[in-house]
Amino acid sequence: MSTQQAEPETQEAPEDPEMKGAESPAAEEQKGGGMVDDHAEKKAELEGETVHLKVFRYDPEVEGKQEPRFDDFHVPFEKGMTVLDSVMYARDEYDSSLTFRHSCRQAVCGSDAFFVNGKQRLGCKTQISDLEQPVRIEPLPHQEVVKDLVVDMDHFYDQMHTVEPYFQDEDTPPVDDLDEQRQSPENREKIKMSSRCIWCGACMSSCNIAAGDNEYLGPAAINKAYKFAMDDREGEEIKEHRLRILEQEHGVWRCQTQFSCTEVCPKDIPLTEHIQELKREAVKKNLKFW
Amino acid sequence: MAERYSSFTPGGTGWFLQRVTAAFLVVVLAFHFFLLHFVNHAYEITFLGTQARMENIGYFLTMVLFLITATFHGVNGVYNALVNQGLEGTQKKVVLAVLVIASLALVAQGTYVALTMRGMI
Amino acid sequence: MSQSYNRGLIEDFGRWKEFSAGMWAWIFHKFTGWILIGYLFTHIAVLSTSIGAAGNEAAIANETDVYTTTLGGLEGLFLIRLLEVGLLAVAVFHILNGLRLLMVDLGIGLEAQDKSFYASLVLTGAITVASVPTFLTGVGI
Amino acid sequence: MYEHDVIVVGAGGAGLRAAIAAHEAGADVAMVSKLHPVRSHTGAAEGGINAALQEGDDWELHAYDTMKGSDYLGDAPAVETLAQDAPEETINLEHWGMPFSREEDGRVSQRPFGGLSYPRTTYAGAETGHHLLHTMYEQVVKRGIQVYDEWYVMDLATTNESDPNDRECHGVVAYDVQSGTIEGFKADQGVVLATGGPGQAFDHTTNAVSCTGDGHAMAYRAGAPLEDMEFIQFHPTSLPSTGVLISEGVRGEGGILYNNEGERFMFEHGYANNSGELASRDVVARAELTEVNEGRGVDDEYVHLDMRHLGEERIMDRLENILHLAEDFEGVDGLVEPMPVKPGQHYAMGGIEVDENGQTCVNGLYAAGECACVSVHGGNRLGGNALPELIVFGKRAGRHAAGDDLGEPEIRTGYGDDVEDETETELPVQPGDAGLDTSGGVAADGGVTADAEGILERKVETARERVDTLMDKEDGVQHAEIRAKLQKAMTDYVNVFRTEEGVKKALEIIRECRQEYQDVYVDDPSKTFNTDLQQTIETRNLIDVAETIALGALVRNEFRGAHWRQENQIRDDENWLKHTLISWDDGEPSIFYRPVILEGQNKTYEPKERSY
Ligand SMILES: Cc1cc2nc3c(=O)[nH]c(=O)nc-3n(C[C@H](O)[C@H](O)[C@H](O)COP(=O)(O)OP(=O)(O)OC[C@H]3O[C@@H](n4cnc5c(N)ncnc54)[C@H](O)[C@@H]3O)c2cc1C
Ligand code: HEM
Ligand code: SF4
Ligand code: F3S
Ligand code: FES
Repeated sequence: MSTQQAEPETQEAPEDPEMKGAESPAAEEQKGGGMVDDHAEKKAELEGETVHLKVFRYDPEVEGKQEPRFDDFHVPFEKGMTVLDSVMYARDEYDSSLTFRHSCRQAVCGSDAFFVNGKQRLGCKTQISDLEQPVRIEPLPHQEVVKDLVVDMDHFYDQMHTVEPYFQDEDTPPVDDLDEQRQSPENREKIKMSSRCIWCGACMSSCNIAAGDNEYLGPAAINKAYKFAMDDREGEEIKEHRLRILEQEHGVWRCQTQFSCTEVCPKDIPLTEHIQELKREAVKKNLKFW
Repeated sequence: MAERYSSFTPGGTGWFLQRVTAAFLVVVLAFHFFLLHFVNHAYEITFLGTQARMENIGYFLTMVLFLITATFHGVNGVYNALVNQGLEGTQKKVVLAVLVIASLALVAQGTYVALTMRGMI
Repeated sequence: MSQSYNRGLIEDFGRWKEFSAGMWAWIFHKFTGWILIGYLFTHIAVLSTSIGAAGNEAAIANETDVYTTTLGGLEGLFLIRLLEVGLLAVAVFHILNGLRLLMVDLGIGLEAQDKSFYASLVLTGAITVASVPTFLTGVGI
Repeated sequence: MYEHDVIVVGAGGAGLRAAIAAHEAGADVAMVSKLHPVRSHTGAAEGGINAALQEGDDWELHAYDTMKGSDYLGDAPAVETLAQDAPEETINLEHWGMPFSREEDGRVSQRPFGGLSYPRTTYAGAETGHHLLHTMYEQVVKRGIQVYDEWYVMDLATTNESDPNDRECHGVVAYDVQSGTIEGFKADQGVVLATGGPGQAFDHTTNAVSCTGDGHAMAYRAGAPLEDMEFIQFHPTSLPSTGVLISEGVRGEGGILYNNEGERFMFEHGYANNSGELASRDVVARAELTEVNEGRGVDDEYVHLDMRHLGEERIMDRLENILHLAEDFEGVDGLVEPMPVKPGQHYAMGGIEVDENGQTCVNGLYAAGECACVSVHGGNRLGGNALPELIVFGKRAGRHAAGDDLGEPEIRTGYGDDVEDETETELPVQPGDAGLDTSGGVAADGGVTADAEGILERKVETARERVDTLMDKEDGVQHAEIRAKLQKAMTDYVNVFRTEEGVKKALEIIRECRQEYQDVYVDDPSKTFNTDLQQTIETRNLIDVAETIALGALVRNEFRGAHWRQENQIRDDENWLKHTLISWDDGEPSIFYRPVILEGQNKTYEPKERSY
């Protein structure tokens, strides 16, 4: 269980100059309703209150949105409300042009990683009551913004694809004899965490190195490779091939163990640990030839 | 992205040596600090004192090795840091060359100094 | 991609308030590493005065050779002493955090990576403070 | 215009499997999906994949269990194909690297599941669907199959002969969500719809926001009938604010349901005196709703599921993930307070009518997965039977579309001489088109154009016009309003409880929604990632699908499987051993029935009392 999600943030209301950006007309209407409270409320007292959202807005085509701004929304709080619920409410009730990706609402599709109060989080997995107000919601940093909270994920997908993310076994036995490959429960346990990745991109966005070096494979892709490299069902040769991909210049060595990825991963995957293990594997492999 | 496969420059060796030198440095650097700031105080340093220590071949060799590892560790660290920030192509080659020359010079100069201290030059 | 908005580098440094332990550790380590390598170059430069000193037996015996006087002179400066304390702090942090990183590399105690960073900071502070008397004895103003 | 041999619409489990199969059969395949493949809702499935793998188990047992579970509304050829092919397909997934849970000897684990006579549910932790989805996507990457992700398919390009059985599907029209460009995708051999469930027709569902029944609606308007749409499975324990599923495991371990008066209503109000909380899904769901309707619900909305008495140790040991779900999605700590739960729409047994090869009555138009109805689930789906359906029938559809010979199907599709027409039921309103727009499924050319490209181009034009109209309109109703109204009507009247009066009321509201939809407009003026536009189009599809669900629920006056009717609370085999089919006839739904096929390869499945 990710403790970082449950802990209330103790962050001051940001003084970002951009933040005083124009209120959207819709939000103003709301404010006219007499619900202006800029100060953070205690979670227990939220019931029946409104939540103050500050949402990043940008649209390359629409005048007035070309220059990024923050819009304020005040949405009525309900018990159990998540960040995703709150932006959906804002969209459906106040401004239908508010754009973000979302689908499953249960932390499996990985569509809705946002930058919430200064941290990469899944909107659907973050309780509003755990956050300081106003809740600042932005698109993932280090990815280009397509519109509002939607970022361009292509680079992330490219990196995922670079590590040859598919099972490779040359001598797969014929399928029709209905015999599965054997795998020990221990080995399955070893790759368990790594197999949970939902491609949300939070880790990549949080990693400073990935931000600086566009070619760095990044924690998610390395973790994906880990899943295969550590799976005993794939032979030694393929494992070596995988390590060769990982130990290229922009591979595992780029990781400077900043741990941000591990901290933000909504699936609690020990990313840094996996990357470090692969570094050791790669060194071990190379030492053999010395 | 396929062209990446051809440009293998495994960074493993550098990474590994950085750790090995670090492990070595912990010991020597602690020793160095302790000896020259706590046992002998820095302000009391004289050429005679230095010379006396350097006469000991073990100490001398340790110091030279210290110099070499520290230089490698430091320069390699700087190089990696720059590469991590996205240094590419010719620039990268130039930086590497400059760093190599600087460290060679540093080690040469340092060894020369150590030898004079030992009174061998 | 049709058009998109790249928020650029401001994001990285503008957001320093949001950095987490591991990122600070990384920044400090880098910073201290660079100071140390810088110092190593200076250090060798200073020590190079021994080349001038060597051979002049009389001066050496009187402790008036270039090497001894230079070092002594420098050590006599309060500023240099302060810088030395700073250097110690830098070195100690780099060592302690370096040990932390080595542990991380070996896969030991990764869950406690933030705690071990704070511990490095606290220890560095403690050691530095404790060493102040040693460093400041006999300083000429 | 893009051109491929086979176009697969949707990249969930069914779509991915179809694409791989078509690719292996040598076709040039492309997938077009409104979500990136790994975002598909297949990823949410937890329980497992039923397959008779072990010694002592047998596909015939699986087929029997499925038939019984379906309340004898499954078609035997389909059910038997599922049971026969599931083992091979499951093992195939294993060979593709799917991380199944393992036994000590290294074989894949299987566990018992409701309604199964043998522990044959193969699983990968509590995230079987996630692994299935990712494993297959990996194979798609490996094969280099072209994926157009975040392309929303708006329409099919189908010829418009008056008899749907003579029509032919030549491709799809899609728009690129990121840029707003509308393009035609020509399919030389076939189009496979794999667009998933229609859960968003209800306001409370375990389905994703993207489960809007687009495939259903497109096929329906192109002339392929929708089958057994009234059969919707409701899960009794979903979290009220999000619909996230709380697994049956909690009740299995001894979790108790309470109403707002603290009564253990399953017993105290006599819903299930023997099995209490562990009665079957539909019984529990109905009980919960009765409590709420009679004013004994908490906050007038839900009931409490309490597991505190199990003790922290046992909870942490067996139900830890439940604690996380309750905490993350409802803000409730299951160790110190009871969890709120209510019934939620979970699965649609019905769908686009197809045969065992996945083909609809429209030539070249296929459907697979939850959007299709072969029918294997009949009146009620057994847990763990949807995922094997994806891989078994996804594969068949893909292969057949790519030209592989799979033999003559036994199941017939479309209107034919074997169907019986609906006669009696009187409808409260005129269902179907309300002069909405020009986007019926078939090309409006009076049947003159035979050439595929021409049809496709005209469809692209229509789609562009449609989008322009929606975008240019300055004022009107917003889709969110209509959608909310529709969902509420469905949940109020076509939910777990269905009365003739209620369903009729729902049909009236659906009609209102249709009328309001004529006035719909898109507020967001941007072409870039316009989700407002996309949802507006989806809402239209939801209206069509919701209407078929309500129509089905109205005509089927019996209680079978998941479908309960107040007026006739018994299973009526004499009159109702038949599928409900609804087809879009020039914008007006027509209803007819096709008898269930109960004759299997070796035996005939005799309807028996469904008791466990
Ligand atoms: C919470 C939950 C748990 C479940 N657990 C189990 C279980 O344990 N065992 C079991 O057997 N079954 C289970 N099911 C049922 C099963 O998961 C689903 O029936 C199945 O995953 C549906 O798969 P699919 O491929 O048909 O559709 P989906 O996975 O929903 O995929 C639909 C695809 O179509 C695309 N699409 C939709 N509309 C369009 C359009 N207009 N244009 C382009 N693309 C479009 C989407 O992008 C998506 O890629 C569960 C379901 C839920 C909700
Ligand atoms: C004279 C002594 C030293 C110098 C000049 C020095 C210098 C440096 C420099 C410049 C870096 C690169 C920082 C970066 O990449 O951002 C570095 C990295 C490192 N140093 Fe040192 N260092 C010294 C001593 C030590 C010691 C004693 C340790 C002991 C543990 C140590 C451990 C490390 C480690 C582990 C790294 C790698 C960090 C990483 O990039 O992941 N260093 N050092
Ligand atoms: S590793 Fe974690 S943070 Fe990164 S993409 Fe996967 S789930 Fe998201
Ligand atoms: S944040 Fe980046 S530096 Fe490494 S530990 Fe994670 S990949
Ligand atoms: S909506 Fe799917 S992960 Fe949040």
